[in-house]
Order: sequence, then C-alpha cells, then structure tokens
Amino acid sequence: DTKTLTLMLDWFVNPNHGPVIIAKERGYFAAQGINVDIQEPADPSMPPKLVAANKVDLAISYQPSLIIDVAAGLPLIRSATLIASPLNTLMVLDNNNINDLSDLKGKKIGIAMAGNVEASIDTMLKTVGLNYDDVKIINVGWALSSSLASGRVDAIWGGLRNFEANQLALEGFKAKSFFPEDYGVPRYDELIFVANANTYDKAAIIAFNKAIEQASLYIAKNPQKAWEEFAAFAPDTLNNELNKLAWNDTFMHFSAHPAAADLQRYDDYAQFMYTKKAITTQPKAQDYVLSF
Amino acid sequence: MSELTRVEPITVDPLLREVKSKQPLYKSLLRMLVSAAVIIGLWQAVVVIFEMPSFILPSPFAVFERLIERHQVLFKHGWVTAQEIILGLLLGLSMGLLFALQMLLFKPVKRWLLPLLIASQAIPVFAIAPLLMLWLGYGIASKIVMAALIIFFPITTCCFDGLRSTPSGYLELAKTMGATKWQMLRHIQFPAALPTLASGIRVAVVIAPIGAVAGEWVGSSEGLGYLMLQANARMLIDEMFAALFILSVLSITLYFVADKCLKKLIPWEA
Amino acid sequence: MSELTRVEPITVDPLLREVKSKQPLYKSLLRMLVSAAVIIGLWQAVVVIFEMPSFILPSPFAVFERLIERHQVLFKHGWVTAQEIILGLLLGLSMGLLFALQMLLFKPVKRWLLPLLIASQAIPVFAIAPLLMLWLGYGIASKIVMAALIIFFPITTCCFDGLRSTPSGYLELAKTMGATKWQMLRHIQFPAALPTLASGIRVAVVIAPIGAVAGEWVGSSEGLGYLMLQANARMLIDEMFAALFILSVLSITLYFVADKCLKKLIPWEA
Amino acid sequence: MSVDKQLLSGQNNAVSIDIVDGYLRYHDSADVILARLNIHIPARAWTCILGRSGCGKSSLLRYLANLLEDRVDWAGEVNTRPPCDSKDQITYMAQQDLLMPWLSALENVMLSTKFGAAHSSAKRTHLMVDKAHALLQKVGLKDKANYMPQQLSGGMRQRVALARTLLQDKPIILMDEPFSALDAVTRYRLQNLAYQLLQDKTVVLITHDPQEAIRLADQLYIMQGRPAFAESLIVPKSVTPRNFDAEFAELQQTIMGRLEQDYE
Amino acid sequence: MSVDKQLLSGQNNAVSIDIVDGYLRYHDSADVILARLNIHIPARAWTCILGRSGCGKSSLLRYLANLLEDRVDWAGEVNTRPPCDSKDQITYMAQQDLLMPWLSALENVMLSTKFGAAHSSAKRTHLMVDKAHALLQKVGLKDKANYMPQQLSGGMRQRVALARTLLQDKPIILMDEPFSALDAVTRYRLQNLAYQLLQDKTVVLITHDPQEAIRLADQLYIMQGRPAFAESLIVPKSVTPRNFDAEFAELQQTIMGRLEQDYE
Ligand SMILES: Nc1ncnc2c1ncn2[C@@H]1O[C@H](COP(=O)(O)OP(=O)(O)OP(=O)(O)O)[C@@H](O)[C@H]1O
Ligand SMILES: Nc1ncnc2c1ncn2[C@@H]1O[C@H](COP(=O)(O)OP(=O)(O)OP(=O)(O)O)[C@@H](O)[C@H]1O
Ligand SMILES: [Mg+2]
Ligand SMILES: [Mg+2]
Repeated sequence: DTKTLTLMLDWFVNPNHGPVIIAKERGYFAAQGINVDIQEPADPSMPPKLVAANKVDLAISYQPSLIIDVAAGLPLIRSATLIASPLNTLMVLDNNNINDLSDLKGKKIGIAMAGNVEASIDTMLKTVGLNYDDVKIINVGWALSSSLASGRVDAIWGGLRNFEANQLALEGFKAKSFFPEDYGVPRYDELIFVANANTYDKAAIIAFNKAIEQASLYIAKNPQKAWEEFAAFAPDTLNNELNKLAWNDTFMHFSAHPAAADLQRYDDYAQFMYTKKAITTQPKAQDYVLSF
Repeated sequence: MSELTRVEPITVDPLLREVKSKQPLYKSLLRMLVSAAVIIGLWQAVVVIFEMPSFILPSPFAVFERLIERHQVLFKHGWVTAQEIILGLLLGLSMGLLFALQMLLFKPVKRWLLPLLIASQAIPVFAIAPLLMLWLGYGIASKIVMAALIIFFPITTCCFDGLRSTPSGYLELAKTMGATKWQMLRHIQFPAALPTLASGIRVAVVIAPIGAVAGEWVGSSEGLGYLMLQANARMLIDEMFAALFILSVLSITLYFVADKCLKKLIPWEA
Repeated sequence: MSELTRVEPITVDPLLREVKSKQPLYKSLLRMLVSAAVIIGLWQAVVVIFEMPSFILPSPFAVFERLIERHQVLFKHGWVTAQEIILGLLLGLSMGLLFALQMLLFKPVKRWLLPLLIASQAIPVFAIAPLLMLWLGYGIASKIVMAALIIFFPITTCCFDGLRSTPSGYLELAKTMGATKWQMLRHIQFPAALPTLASGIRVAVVIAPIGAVAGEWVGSSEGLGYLMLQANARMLIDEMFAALFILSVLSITLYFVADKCLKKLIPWEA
Repeated sequence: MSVDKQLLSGQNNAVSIDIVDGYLRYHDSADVILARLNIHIPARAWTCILGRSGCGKSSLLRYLANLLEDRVDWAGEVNTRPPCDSKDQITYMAQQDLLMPWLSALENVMLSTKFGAAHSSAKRTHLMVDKAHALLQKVGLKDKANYMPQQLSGGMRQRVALARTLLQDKPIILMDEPFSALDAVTRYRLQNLAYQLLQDKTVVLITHDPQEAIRLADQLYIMQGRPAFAESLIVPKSVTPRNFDAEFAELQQTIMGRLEQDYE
Repeated sequence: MSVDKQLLSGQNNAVSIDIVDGYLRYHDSADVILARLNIHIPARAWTCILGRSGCGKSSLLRYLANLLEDRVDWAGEVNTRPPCDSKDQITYMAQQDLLMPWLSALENVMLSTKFGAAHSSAKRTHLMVDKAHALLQKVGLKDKANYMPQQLSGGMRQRVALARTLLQDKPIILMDEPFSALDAVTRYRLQNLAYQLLQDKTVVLITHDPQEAIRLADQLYIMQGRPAFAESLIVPKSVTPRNFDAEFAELQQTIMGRLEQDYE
C-alpha cells in the first residue's frame, strides 16, 4: 500500500520546484510506493515550523534558515537537496548608478525578511571597505522587484538570479547582480528538504529522494519537454512568459544527487553565521544533515 | 403570549413603510452602476496620469479582461471566501453578543475581562494566525475564526455601549414590574441597544472580509486571499485586482443586505 | 458668549463626579495587575498542557527575560509604532468625522459616496499596502495612512449613525430657533451623537495598531512590526512575543486613556 | 400553583405603609430634599400628595418604589403592614410616560406580562390580551392599539401608560401625576376609571390639581418647606369620588393657602 | 446693522395669522386629523386653544412652527399679516420639555443664543447671560442654574423650558401646555410672568385647563369633532389676566359642556 507524505513548499509553485512537480506528474512518487500531497504556504517561515511541530512530513527550506532553526533548537534534519547552489543575489538596476558595491554607501537596500541578511550583506560590503551601517536596510515584504523598479530602494537583497532578474527584464528593466559567493559569503544549498528529526520515516524519505533524483535526471535530459509538463500542472498560473524564462535559468541547477550532502559546506556556513553572530550556538552538520 | 402580541404591529407597518420606501430599487441600482463607473474612471485616470507601471496598478480594462477570462476560478475561490466570511460573521456576532452580555450582567466580570479583551485585540490577528493554523489546520475553520476574531471587538464594544446606555427610566419601569435581569435584557435593554448594535454590525460586516482574507494569507489552499497572494507572487497583478474586485463586490453586497435587515429590525429609528 | 457659558458647568461637575469616581486609581491598577497575572497564568498553562514547542509559543518567562534583556531596542521600536498609531488615529478620526459630516449634510453625497466607501473598506488594507508603500515611501507616512485607513470606516459609520439618530424633538426645537445646518450640527447633533461616536473611537483605538503593524510588515525599517518580522526570521520567537507584549501594552494604555477622555466628554451618560 | 398564588394575593393585598421620620438627600447634591417626613398610607385607600413643584414628591414615590436605593442617603423607617418585601408589591407609574418606542400601544400596555415569574399559559395570555384591549378601550384608545408611541399625542401616551399601570395586579399602586396631560373631561373620566379599578388597592397619587386630590383622597398630604415635610389635611367625610360642594371648596381654599404660604 | 435689525423687529413684531379651511393628515396614517379648520390669531394678543386629548392641537401648532412640512398632507391657507416668512418669526415651546441632557439648566435657557445670525459681541453675550439668570430666578430656579436636567424635577424641567422660550425675542410665540406639570400656585405665577413678558407678542397657547384659558385668552378656540374643526368662543370683555367671576364661571361651564359633548 502507498504511504502519503505531506510536503509543504517554501512558496507558491514555481520553476524552483520543477523536480517535485515532474515527479508527481510523471508518477515517479507512485512508482516508489508513496503519495505526495503538495501544499503551498504564503509565508516561507512557516513550513519548517510545521515540520518541527509534526503537522507536515516534509518541507522545502533554505540552508541558512535550517541552520538558524537547528541552532534555535527546532528538531529538524535535512533530508535532501533540491538546488545545491546559491541563487540569492544583491541586485541593482543596470543604469550606471551603482557599478560597484562601493557605490552602495548611504544607499537603501530592500530586503525580504530573512535571518542571514546582516551577516551576508556585511560580509559583502567588507570586501569594498564598507560595512552594514553604511547602508539603510528596509523591509519591503515581498514587493522586491517593484520596489527596485519604482526606485524606492537602490538595491534588493533576496531576489533570485533565475527569477527576479527575469521579472524585471519583462517589465523593461535591466538588472545587475552581485553574487554573494563572489564577495566572501560561503557557498550554500539554496533549496533543501527538511524533515522532523525525531519522527521522520526513513523508508518514505528514501523513496521520496529516489523519485526526486529520477525527476531531476529527466529534466536535465529533456528540459523543453519537462517545461511543458511542468506548465501543464497548473496552466492557469504557471504557463506564462516569466515562468518560462525562469525555467530556462533554473533547470541546470537542480541537484543531480539530492540525497548526497557536503557536510563541510554546512559546517562552514554555520561557522560563518556564528562568527557574524547570526546564531548563538553552532550546530554540527553531522547531527542534522543526514544522507539517505 | 408573545405569539399573539407579536402579530399585531404588522397592521401598522405597511403604513409606516409607505413613506419610507419611496426609492425604487432600480434607482439605487442605477446609482451603484454610476458609482462603479466613476471609480473605474478615476482608476484609469490614475493609471494614465501617474504613468503607473502595470505591475503596480494595472488598468481597469486589463483587470476586466482577466475577470472574464478567469471568471470560473474567481467564482470558485470567491465562494469559499464568502462562506468563510458569513460563518465568521455569525461566530463573531454571537461571541461578541455573549461577551457584551456577560460584561453587562456581571459587573465584576467586566472589570476583569476588559483588559484581557483589549489585549487580545491589540495583538494583530496576524501574529496569532500561525497558532491558529497549527491548532485548526489549513482548512476553513481557521479562517472563520480569524474573521470572527477581527469583528469580535467592534461587536462587543458597540453592543456593550448600547446595552449600558438604556434610558434609566425604562430600566426603572421594568424593575418595578419585577423583571429579572434576563427579562430586562431581553425586553428592554436589547431593543433599546439595537441602533448602536446596528452600527457595530455594519462595521463588522465590512471588516470581516479582512479577517478571512488575512487568514487565507497565512495559510490556505483556496479562497480569494490565496488567489491574490498567488497572483501577486507570480506578478499577475491584473488577476490580483480581479480577485480584489470580487472581494469588494462581496463586501458591498453583504453590507447592503445587512443594512436592509437592520432597517427592518429597527423601524422606530428614522 | 460661549466662553462665558462654557465656564458654568464646572461648578456642578465636581458634585456629579463625587459619586462616580469612588474607585480609586490604585484599585484599577491592582485589577490590571491581577488580570495580567491571570493572562500569564493561562499562557503558561497552555504552554504546559498542550506541550507547545517553544518555537510556536514560548513560555511567558522566556519572553519576560527577553523583554528585560532587550528593553532598549523594544522601547525604541515601540516608540516608533506608538507615533504611527497616534498620528494614524488622529488622521483617521478627522477623516472619518469629515466624511460622516459630509454624508449627513449633503444627502446625495451619501448615496453616491457610501458604496465607494464600503468598496474601499472591503479591499483589505493589506492589498493596497504595497501601493501605499510605493506612493508614500517606506517611512512613517505610509503606516500612518494604513492605521488611518483601517479605522476610517468604524469611525465614519459610528459617527454617521450617531449623528443621524438625534432625537427629532431636539432637532425640531433647534430648527424653530433658526439654527443653521452647521449650528445644528455643532450644538445639537454632535453632542447627542457623542455616546455612539465614543463606541466608534473605542473600536478605532484598538484596531489602529493592526493597521500600523501591518504597514510595517509590508515595508519598513523600524517599528514593532519590523522587529517582529526580524525576530521571526531569526527564530527568536521569544523576542517576537516580547514585541507583541509591548504592542499590547501600548494598545491597552491607549484604550484606557481614550476611555477616560471620552467619559470626561460625556458626563451625562452613566 | 399559579392559581394558589393569585388567590393568596387576592386575600392578602391589603398593605399599609408608614413612613416615620423620613430623610432623603441625593448623593450628587448638598440639598436635603426631605426631612422629618411622616406619612401614613392606609391600606385599600387613596392617599393623595400635593406640593410645590420640586419639593420632592417624585423623589418620595421613587424611593418607595425602590428606585433610588443607591443614589440617595435615606434615613428613617418605611414600614409595611403586614410586613412584606415591598419590591414585589408595587406598581409604579412615573411622571414621564416611558413608552417603549419599539412597542405598539397594545404591546406597551402588556409590557408587564413579559416580566416576573412566567406563568404564560396560552389561556392566560389570551386573557391578558383581552384585558389590555379592554383597558385601551376604556382609556379611549380602542382604535390606536397598533399605533407606535411616536404616532400618539402627549395625552394619548399618558393614557397608554395609565392602561399599562392598570393592567398590573399588585396591592400597592404609586402614580405620579397620571392625568397631567389630559383635558378636563378625559381626566374626570379616567379618575373614575382608576377609582373603580383600584378600589381594593393601596393607592398613592401625586397630583398638582387640588380638585383632583380632594375628589379622590381618603388621606390627603401636602408637602411643604425646604427640606420638605408632610402635613396631613382633613378630608371631607363623604365617599370618594366626591362631588363639588361647600366643604370641597373650603378645602381647596386651604390647599391653595398652604401652597401660597410655602412660596413665601 | 444688527441694531437696525433689532429696531426693525421692535417696530414690526405685530404679526397676525389666519388659517383658512385647514386640512391635515399624517402620511403614515389614514385618519384625517384636521378638516375645515378656521382660526384667526390676532396680533399682540393671546389665542388659547382647548380640545379633547388627541384631537390635533399639537399637530396644528407643530404645523404652524414648520415642523411637519414633509410628514403631513396639508390643504388650506395660512396667511400672516404682514406677509412674512413665518419661519424666522416663531418661538415654539413643545409639549415635552426637550432639555438637552448635556447642558446645564442655564445653558439650556441660553440655547437659542447659539443659533441664528451670530452677533455675539462680548457685551451682548453678557446681556444674555444676565437675562437668562434673571429668567431662571423668575421661574423660581435661581439656585438650580448649574444643575443638569437629570437632576431636576418634572416641573422644574418645564420651567427651564419656559425660561428658554421667554428668552427668545420673536413676534410669534407658540406654547403647547407650558404649565401642565406645575402646581396651582406656581402655575398661577408663571401665567402672570408670561403674560407680562409677552405683552406685545402674538401668543398661541394650548392648554387643558379651562380656567387657564379663560384667564389669559383674548381669543378662545375649542377644537371639536373628528376630524377636528375649531369653534371660537366669546370671551369676557374684561382685560387679561382675568379674575374669577360669574362670567368666567359661565364660560367654564360652556367649555366643559363642549368637551363633554365632543366625547359622545
Ligand atoms: N407621526 C404621526 N403619525 C400618525 N398619526 C399621528 C402622528 N402624530 C400624531 N398623530 C395623530 O394625530 C392626532 C392628534 O395628535 P396631537 O398630538 O396633535 O394631539 P393633541 O391634540 O396635541 O393631543 P394631546 O392633548 O393629548 O397632546 C392623534 O390621533 C395622533 O394619533
Ligand atoms: N438625580 C438628582 N440629583 C440631585 N438632585 C435631584 C435629582 N433628582 C431630583 N433632584 C432634586 O430633588 C428635588 C425634588 O425633585 P422631585 O422630582 O422629587 O420633585 P417633585 O416634587 O416631583 O416636583 P415636580 O412636581 O416638579 O415633579 C428637586 O429640587 C430636584 O432638583
Ligand atoms: Mg415630580
Ligand atoms: Mg398635544
């Protein structure tokens, strides 16, 4: 008989979730003997909490968030990786106002609230002799693109290189990105799956990971076909120009071996956050990064 | 007894109403249409004059197109939200009435409860929304509770203020007639409070949708709030506005229905 | 003239108040403290009984510790939010009064404006919040407008309902005295409406914080709402609750200040 | 049991009241309203009280009706004989008509049936509706039963309030200027009506009309002075309602004299 | 200019009113209240109107005060001589006291000074305050000037309302049972006061007290029938306020007869 897993995404379905959707659409989950019930939250901070509270089985989260959560004592583990490279950027409009990070002095940076903002931005600014206090941080909710496009802020932090850049382009704005990994921020996994450390179902997770790996492989081989299948999942909302562009910038980032994990990477990032005082205790990767 | 006495006023009511309902229905409908036209005109003007980029404020025509194109989806989600609002209203109303009654009947309760009540209101429902989601799940229950919570305070306040400001002469009269607390409430204070309570209900009807939509924002898989967020996340701003439009229509309808009912209930007020 | 006549009532007021203010201040303070204790007790009970994980509902003691540890930061942000709320209240109040007056004085205006008004309210402020941010910036102005918007309808409704339900005898008397519309309003309808308006203001005071905090959530760089978001992102749930606590205290204080003022204004009501 | 009770009250409804050395002051004023007030209100008889406007008649009545308990300082004794809880024994008709604006004239008359221990069998209800209709007819408002209070004239409102009072069946009736808004003829008729219906009740009537007082009083008090006390006047021996005669005229002169004197 | 106006009104305040073939029906009722009503209200004189309770006296007065415009069907003529906009010429005292609960007695008396064209020089204000105090004293409420309405007795409230009426200075005064809640002596004194202060005004007084009507009337009407019409009664030739005499008594008998007759 089939086991049902509830999976809560980090946000509404978008190209970042390609393997999940494809696995479901192409019946890879079913083939592994599991049934996955996909839920979409409106607040990305909720899914890990729900996993920790045993309300859902799996959730999509971010590596920095997981480290913060585990440091705060939430019973979470990483069960798989969805996208293994950073997608986050510090983005400005390409209008010659800001050509270099040092031009940000005294400027406004819009953020969508996240736990590692200060650590990352401070690190990036340090490389050009500035620091966090030289810029003004403004929470702009989720109106990242429009706040940048309308000129209310000079830069945004939290825009993804595969998404916000395309969004701005579609609205007629050319954006320029500064990648955190180029400015001293350790590399990290952008999107990961998390499960409850105490109650996770090992067999189900293994089955789940297999299906995801199969889907990633399929996408890597047939990106165009996969796009059509992805868009067919919810044609009303998915089948549009922006998602198509985003897809093309995303599919190569999907982790080929979701189950595998680079423990060192987690420890490095935790170390980075700890020294930047974003967390007060330093969790060990071996305790919460599991490979299935 | 009440069956017998309650029947009587009907004979005078038609007379009373004769003068009031001069306004035919089609006139108020016409007025609504013209209002709508004016709003749309203003909206278009803002779009044109301020050169609004469409990802901030789409033109009404784009929204209208979207509305037609997606009417099925919109109605489906609208129906969910409508249910949440109406059930939330009922729940909030009864809780508010109950609370007000309690504060009225047991003076000490009031003193102790009021700060609690205000504190509970001061905490934005959003802040406790995650708790609600955890307890009540992602289904309709949590949204109903959200809507009820948001209207709870206006109802309680208006009801309580209305109930306690009954002309003292009425109360004294009933007292000499041997009215119990409950009878006093039922036959004197409640009818006397109806006009103030009506204000509260009008407010409630209009803000209840905020609660329902807010609830959907925190967690849901259907409803107009969900649709709006999703549309917003996908930069389908015209769809978001189409959902907003449906929501407004819902609210206005609710308001006018409530208003009509309230006016029927309180014929002795102008 | 008014200066002279206005002076008189003072001589009777102390007499009137003599009976009412039997309740000494320390008693109501004590009550507040006990209420607070009860709330905290309940809270702790929920934590213990439901085995609430601390990342969803931290224990009151953890929150209290945080409160003391971070009081400076909390007060700084609290002060910002307080300003937003108070200015929002003032703006919303004056707009609401103005609107209600207009609807009262120019009947046709009412017919045309009311649907607009309801529609504007039905649209959750949240939905237009991003627009407001873009127009008014991420500073204090947008939050003030948010708070004002959210209280605008309760104020308008209560004020309008209060103004139009003046006992007709009073109006007729003033009419025979040659009162202009404005004088009628100032000297008859407004004082007669004060009790209902007071209900509206009480509601407004309690829901204005929701507007301000919601505004901060959508876009800001300071204030309790900002602090809460930040704390949430860092999983500092106890800090988030500490901010919530400050917000509640703010609301309760505002409510009681408003209540006191209103009672002073309306001595003729019980 | 409800029948039992009614029988009981039928036998038992002779209550007399004695006020000894009454003193009354409103909490929110320094003026003493009543002092050294002694009044005897005999059972099954009409006691009429006259007095200058503002002397404290209504205050006295309201105190007797238990409406001032927590708003005045009171000293002195109020004794009922047989001793009883006066709360449940009193019907009170206020100086203002106090019609509920949301009830029709008929419903206002029947207001009291909604209160107290509920013995509302369908039959009893029917009886009360009939009684209310009959009373409305007797006060001359047969065709206004369904009018709302706002549609009635001042005198009509007062008549509805009177009918409401007469519908109740308690041993003590306190009435505060019940006929003040009526024309001479209506007033005369309603005096007769009340006299007739309240024959075996203990009635306290406040009035400003000396003729009315003399016509109906078995016991007549005039309140005088500041603070007010009550002086008993001797009424003619004839049976009430009295007709105008020499003794009547003389008493009227006395009353006017007293009122006049109180004015100085 | 304000002085001009006052002078003008001082010269000009003799307004008479003629009602010809008046007909009145409330929109919300099928009953016709007044029909074929003819009344002449002479200038600078007191016109008293008597009538059964509910016959339409208040309705007539309210119509004259422009308070029923949109709530009744009216047919017939109302002519003022000299022709003027009656709206600005009328002071109206309603059957209810209508004191504003948020104003003290003194402020209630001064209510009218807040309305109309504002000529509130400090001096004028002072004058009005003095006048209000004087009036309160004259109606016997000197020491209650700062009381709130809720603290006054029924008669006191009516007296405040009377003082408020007397403070106004318009050529036509309409009063609806202004003395109904007062004791005989106070009533007598206030009749004199009103008579004295309203000597050169056109006064319409509704009353239920035939003696009051006869005492003060230059012109006396009794309203009768359903719908009601008005019949003029001949008043004694003596000057008002009249004392009781044979003619007085006879007229009183006539009035009682008419009222009685209206009852059948
Ligand atoms: N708003 C109204 N709608 C319908 N009928 C009304 C209204 N107001 C008054 N009436 C009717 O008009 C008639 C006359 O009322 P009005 O108040 O003029 O009487 P009145 O002569 O002043 O009586 P009273 O001496 O009792 O004050 C009454 O039959 C009353 O029922
Ligand atoms: N709530 C109150 N607070 C203070 N004083 C009051 C209050 N109510 C009444 N009084 C005073 O008590 C006195 C008596 O009032 P009461 O109503 O008993 O008079 P009354 O004899 O019924 O007069 P009337 O014939 O005018 O109705 C008055 O001087 C009045 O000012
Ligand atoms: Mg009295
Ligand atoms: Mg009348």
